[in-house]
Amino acid sequence: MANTNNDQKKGAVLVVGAGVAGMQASLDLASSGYLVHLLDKSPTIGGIMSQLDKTFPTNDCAMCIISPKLVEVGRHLNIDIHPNTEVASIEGEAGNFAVTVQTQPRYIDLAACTACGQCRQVCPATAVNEFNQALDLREATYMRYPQAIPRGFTIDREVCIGCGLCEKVCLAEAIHYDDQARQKVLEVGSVILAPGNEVFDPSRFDTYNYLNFPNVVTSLEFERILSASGPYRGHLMRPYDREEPHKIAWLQCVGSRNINACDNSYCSAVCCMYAIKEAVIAKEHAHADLDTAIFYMDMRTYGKEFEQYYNRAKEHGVRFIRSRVHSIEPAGECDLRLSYTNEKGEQKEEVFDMVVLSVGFEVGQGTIELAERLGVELNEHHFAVTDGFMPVATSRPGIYVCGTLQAPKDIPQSVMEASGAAAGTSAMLSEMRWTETRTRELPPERDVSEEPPRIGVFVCNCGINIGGIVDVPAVREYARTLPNVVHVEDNLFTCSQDTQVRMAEVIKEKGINRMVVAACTPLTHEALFRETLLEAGINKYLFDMANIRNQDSWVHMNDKQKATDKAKDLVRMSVARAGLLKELHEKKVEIKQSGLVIGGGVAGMNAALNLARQGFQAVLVEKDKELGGLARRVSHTIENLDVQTYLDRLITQVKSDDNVTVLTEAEVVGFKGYKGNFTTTVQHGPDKTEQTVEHGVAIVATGAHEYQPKEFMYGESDRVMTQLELDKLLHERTNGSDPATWSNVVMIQCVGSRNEENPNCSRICCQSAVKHALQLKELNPEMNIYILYRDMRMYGLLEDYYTEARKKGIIFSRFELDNPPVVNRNGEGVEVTFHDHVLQRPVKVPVDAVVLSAATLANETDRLATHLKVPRNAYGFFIEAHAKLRPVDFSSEGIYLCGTAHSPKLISESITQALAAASRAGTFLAGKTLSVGGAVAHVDKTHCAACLVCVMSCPYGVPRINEENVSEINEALCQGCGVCVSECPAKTIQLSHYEDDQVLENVHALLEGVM
Amino acid sequence: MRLNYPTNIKIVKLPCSGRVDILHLMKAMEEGADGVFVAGCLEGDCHYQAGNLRAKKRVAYVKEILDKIGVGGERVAMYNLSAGQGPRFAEIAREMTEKIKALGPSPIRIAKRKAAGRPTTEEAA
Amino acid sequence: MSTNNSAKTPSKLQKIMDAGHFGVTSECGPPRGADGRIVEEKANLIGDYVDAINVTDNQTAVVRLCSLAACIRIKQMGFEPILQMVSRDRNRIGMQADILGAASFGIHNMLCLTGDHQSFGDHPTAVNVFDLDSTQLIQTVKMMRDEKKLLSGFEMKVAPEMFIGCAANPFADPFEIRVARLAKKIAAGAQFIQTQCIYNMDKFKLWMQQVVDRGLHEKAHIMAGLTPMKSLGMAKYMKNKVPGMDVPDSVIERLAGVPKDKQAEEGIKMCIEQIQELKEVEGVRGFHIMAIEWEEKVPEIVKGGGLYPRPKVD
Amino acid sequence: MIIAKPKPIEEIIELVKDLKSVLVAGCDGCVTVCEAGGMKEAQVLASALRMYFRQQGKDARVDETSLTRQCDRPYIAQLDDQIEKYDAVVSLACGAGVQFLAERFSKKPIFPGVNTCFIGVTEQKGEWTERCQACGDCILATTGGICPIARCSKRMANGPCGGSSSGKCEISKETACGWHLIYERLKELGQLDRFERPNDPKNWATSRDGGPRKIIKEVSQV
Repeated sequence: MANTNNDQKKGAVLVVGAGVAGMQASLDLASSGYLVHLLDKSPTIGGIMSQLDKTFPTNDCAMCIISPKLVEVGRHLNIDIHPNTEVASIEGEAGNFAVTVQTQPRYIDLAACTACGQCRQVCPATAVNEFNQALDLREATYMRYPQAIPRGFTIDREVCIGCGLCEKVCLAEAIHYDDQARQKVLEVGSVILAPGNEVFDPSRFDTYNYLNFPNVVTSLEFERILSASGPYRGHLMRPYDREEPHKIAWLQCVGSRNINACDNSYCSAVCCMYAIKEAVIAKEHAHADLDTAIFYMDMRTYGKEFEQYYNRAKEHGVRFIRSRVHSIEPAGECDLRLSYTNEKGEQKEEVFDMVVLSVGFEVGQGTIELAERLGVELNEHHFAVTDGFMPVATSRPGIYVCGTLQAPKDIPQSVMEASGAAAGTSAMLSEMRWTETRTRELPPERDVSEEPPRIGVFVCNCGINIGGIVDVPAVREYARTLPNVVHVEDNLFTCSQDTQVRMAEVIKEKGINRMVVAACTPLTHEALFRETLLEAGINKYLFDMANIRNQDSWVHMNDKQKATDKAKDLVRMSVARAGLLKELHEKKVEIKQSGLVIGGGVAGMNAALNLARQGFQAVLVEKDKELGGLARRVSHTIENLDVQTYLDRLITQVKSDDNVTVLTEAEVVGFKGYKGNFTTTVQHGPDKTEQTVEHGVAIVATGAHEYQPKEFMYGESDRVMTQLELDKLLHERTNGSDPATWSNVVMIQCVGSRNEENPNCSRICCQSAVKHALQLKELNPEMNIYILYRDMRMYGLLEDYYTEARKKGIIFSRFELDNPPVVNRNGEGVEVTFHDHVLQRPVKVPVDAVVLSAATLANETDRLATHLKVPRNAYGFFIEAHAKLRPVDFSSEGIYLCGTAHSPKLISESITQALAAASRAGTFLAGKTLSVGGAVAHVDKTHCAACLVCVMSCPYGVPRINEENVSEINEALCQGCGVCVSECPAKTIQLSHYEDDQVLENVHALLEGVM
Repeated sequence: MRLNYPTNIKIVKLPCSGRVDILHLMKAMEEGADGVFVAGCLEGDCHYQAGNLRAKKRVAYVKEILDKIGVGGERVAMYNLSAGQGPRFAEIAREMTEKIKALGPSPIRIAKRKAAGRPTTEEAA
Repeated sequence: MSTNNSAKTPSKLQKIMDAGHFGVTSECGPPRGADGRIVEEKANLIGDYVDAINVTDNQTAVVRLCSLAACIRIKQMGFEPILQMVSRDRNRIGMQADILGAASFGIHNMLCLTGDHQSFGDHPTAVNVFDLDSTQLIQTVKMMRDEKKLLSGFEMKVAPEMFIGCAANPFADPFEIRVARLAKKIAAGAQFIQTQCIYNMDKFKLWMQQVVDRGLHEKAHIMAGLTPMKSLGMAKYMKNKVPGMDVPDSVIERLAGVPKDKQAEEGIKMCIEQIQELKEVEGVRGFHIMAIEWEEKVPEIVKGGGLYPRPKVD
Repeated sequence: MIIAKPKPIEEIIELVKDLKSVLVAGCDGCVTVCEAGGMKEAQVLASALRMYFRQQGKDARVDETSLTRQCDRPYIAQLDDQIEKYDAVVSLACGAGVQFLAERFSKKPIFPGVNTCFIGVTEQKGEWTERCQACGDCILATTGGICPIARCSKRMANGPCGGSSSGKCEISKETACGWHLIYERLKELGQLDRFERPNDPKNWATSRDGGPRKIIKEVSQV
């Protein structure tokens, strides 16, 4: 990227693939000043996550958490969604690419389509519904799922019979049977690849009889079965007879960790967790007792708080059987017999009603071809080749990668990578920020606060969606009779572009100062109509919507009279409320263009450096004298990358960057302000010099440390050491303690992890052990190395190293928590006794070294957490805003986290997360100003009793009792939930836009109609 | 997901069930509603952390008052559902309507109509 | 106030213990009605086997025939009563008046208590007085006796002569302050101490050791409290339901090990064994046998414990 | 602060059921803070009463207001103009406020709408506990800052009694033993010597036992 001429750089970015990763990358970039082209080859965005029922480990409903993102992407002024589109070719270089894209015909004009659904209702042709994994059918004219973005239908010409019915009923005239494929060239500075993976097709395994037995389903099919919007409406049923199953088995590693029947030697990284989730959720859905059994090899619950999820599932009665099942046989009419060998070597047989194949990920053929077209190198598993120290950069400069094309991974990891890729892009193109983005020019707002309400009511027919059921003219005439109403009209489609323009004119012409639209849901259309108001110079809060479609015509279609009556009620309610609405003025607050990064390890340094490269000032605060953190003690990664060389380079870059200020021996001793405007007091240097830092964002990267074992004679014998101590020996190779001279080594896993005191899995210790075992074997191939483990958690591509280790003769022996190995003194040396689960007897080994894979524990951050008011879990790791979709944000805006302060992770993962935090922070800073206020709480201090009830009830800790001894709610911090308002015993707090009289007027207007 | 439910359900929109005030529920009943239910997010899923749990307590509180003044606490209810559960909403709407219909019109509404000299025999609306 | 706890009174109990004998007391709970003969019947069952008879004062906050009247009856039978007085039901005026009344009938022993909270009793809605607490009641009695003054400072011509006792619970929490609190009561003027019933001998001995270490056993007579177990059911009840009671599992197990019809007998046997063991514990100066609604067994226990016949003093 | 809790609504209904107009008067002082009698509670109660009357077929008037403090005359004087409109007032102030209203509006029945409970503190939102019995002669200096009168069920001056168990009072496992707390605190302060010193009988004359109390601050008077 160094040789790119800035004049040629583009301020636009292409994101290929609109799953959760692609959406996140797009949102970050579009909000931080770049025009984003978001491509997806399907007609909608959302990717595989939109098909999931619930997500682990929070059991959130996937659609509930993804749909706000869908809407945000769909509405973003600087994201152009290109559905049905693929990359054809690329030219140019980093900073300036010309990408030719090919859009397949959709046959429905998205600009005209209002998603009213009439076309679907008349469509006579059906096809397999791929969204529901072929468990049911859909029409040829379809929308992939109800919440889909872009909101518009598609015609599947493969099955369309061309009958013309849809064209006839479409009042918006959106249907174009003659639609053609189109090509266009997009000029972008960078490309982010997020095409995702496909799930493994198990029909390749004939012994699983997936194609022959209907009750053998894939895990993704099972997600759809569980989903409330799925083929069975969320009722737990098996496909064969639509009966509720009583006994379900999950078979793990289908299409993963297997080089015999397929080529996927890697671990797919997510299947253990989703199988547990599916088993637990299925139990919750079942009306009778449901027996669930998961057949697995290693239970890989290595993510943050995953182990507790696993433990809870066991308490829930989910059975975990350590065995790989090789075939599924029929039993009776439609049941399924599994034969397997248990751990004791006994042959067992069990019959299940249903079997779920936990299918893994693989890179699709289309993606492999895409990579080829783009000149991006893939590895032997077809995942993108990346640098361990820049895990989001592909082999081609200017092209970044995130999500499962990089390696198999779960949603939070994908989201982090997406932000990381955005950070890479943003650092590269920072001088082009805001050069290609669009802004909306608005006329000045008219002050209407002194005017009596003049309400305009617009009633929508929504084609025939509303008009076909509700007597719209009657509603229109009724609205005319309501108080303060000065203008009423009805429209075929109130949301159509031409109507919008005309509405703005009418508002100006008639002096309308409050608008009511009786149409569909504010969820999708409020923003649009508010914009219309703004175009007419009216404050956007002077608006209310009566939902006479979703809440009326759609749900009362069998009783037109009652639906019409209800529409009148809803309009009356809206008009009443509108009369009381007040103008609200959001204030612009400057955002300080700098960030404070706390912690100078790999994560903190990467975050600071990326912020700096994005053009912001960064102050890096490190508690030690030296930068580097825990990585100073790691010589090489498992891929044999030299960590120390990297670290030296990184430190040099950080120290020499003009935008970075490094404070060492530093501690945060004071923190105040709010997002965009923080003031932190730092004491640093040997003299504890106090310095005040003003900054717009903060990133917490306080890191972790290795647990000092109390067990296994640690500290009693110098033969017993931790993995990091072994690393040092391996690195230094000094006489007398050269590991090359050893002949027997035992490594013990899960020391200080996965036990009562610390139920978390430390994620990285399995790979540390395998890494060091391989290094020892390298030094001395004759060395006997035993790794005593509970589950080998070599997730994702790490699995290959596990395979290599076994090939090289490293012995892996499993132990149970209640029967751990024993380390004893043996003369000068030590010996280890452990139970061999293959031999089923105790084995005693005299050893030269016992290496303990000690837990990774959070660093002490009590004071910092108190200063920043950010939450931590019981084990001292910081808690992100949302485990799934906001993995680097804190719930208080403007503060982010990364690295091992979040949870244990590899260096590469820390770097990714650091970039992600920098991206989120940069996105916030790039806005330069912040709109605050609007629908937030405000205190009438004359009646405030300073009772602290608001202070105690606010979930965000916003209210405070100020110097005047009354409650004060900072509008920049208030989230507008209204909890304090409803708790205030003096009734002296109101939530703007939802003030008591506004709510009660709504209620009053409804009920006066029935009195 | 266009499922049918009775027309007598009308929705008052608030940013969070945590904004539902005891007074809102009381006033709705006082104004003559036959029943009120609060539809909050699933427990543990509150966007604002615990607004729905507060709403649940407030509903319970209002139920107690309504029982004591003879209006009947069963006329108010709390339900938890996610935004993705359209069918569940319809089910709740039907369930609540049936429950209220079985109870008949609210005594407040009957009394108000009587005082205004209007017929009081119609079924719960 | 004076710290002299050796003040001599006409109390027979005091004389017996001052003479170096083990003192023996037992108690009798008055009826929840006006039938005074019940008091007499109970006193007759135990009178010859003990040095003095405690009469409870609305025990567990349940209204009963008043302690003062019952004491007078016992006194008139020729036995020596111990007037128990709780500060829950009367203020300092009422209590001083009752003390004077008792003294006028030749009652010379008092056990000063705070009393159970009324919420346990049959009148939970009653007001409680607690004008004084047990320690202050001890102070008051001592002042009346030694300084011949009422709390108001009024000087009496004839003062009550009371051997002043109080209760101590070695098993209540926190254990570490139990001896300190005893010291405080002794500092206030307590001359004899009746302990909570003892089942956990180890803990009692630990407590007693601390008492001896501080020399408290030389300032006041410590009387070990004993209640024989009637049955396994009673033992379990005492263990689980009665506050401040410490019944070790060994006691439960021993009772559980004998047939139901032999449990009462076993209980008496255990009590006697305890007396024998406690006689050897330094500082123990007497026994307070609380055979709850089982007064007829007191003679057997006293005899079995080698405490009969009772010594005669002037 | 004074801690109160709302009276059961049925009790209030019993008081006002025969009236035609009622004013519910909250107080912005202590009872607002303890969520028993502020504007919010006044509105809730008034709404409940209106519903009660309505379904009884009565057209009664129930209004609500809240005064800055019902224990000061200028604030209650704000009702002078309105009082005639009502048959009675339900005051949600503490007992002092109720009485002060009653004194001022001697011809109007003034009913209490809350039970005044104690002088206490906010433990957490929605939880209050007693700390002071207003005995008029503070002894906290000698008891480690923890009041045995307010916090020992038997107001013992020389506790704890034999019923204390695991730091809890004999009357309830929910109640901390005040004397256990005193002991722990004295230990922390290194003042355990105080613990063994018997406290003399208390002078209760400064407390309620001395009759209704009155304080005069000479310097504040003319």
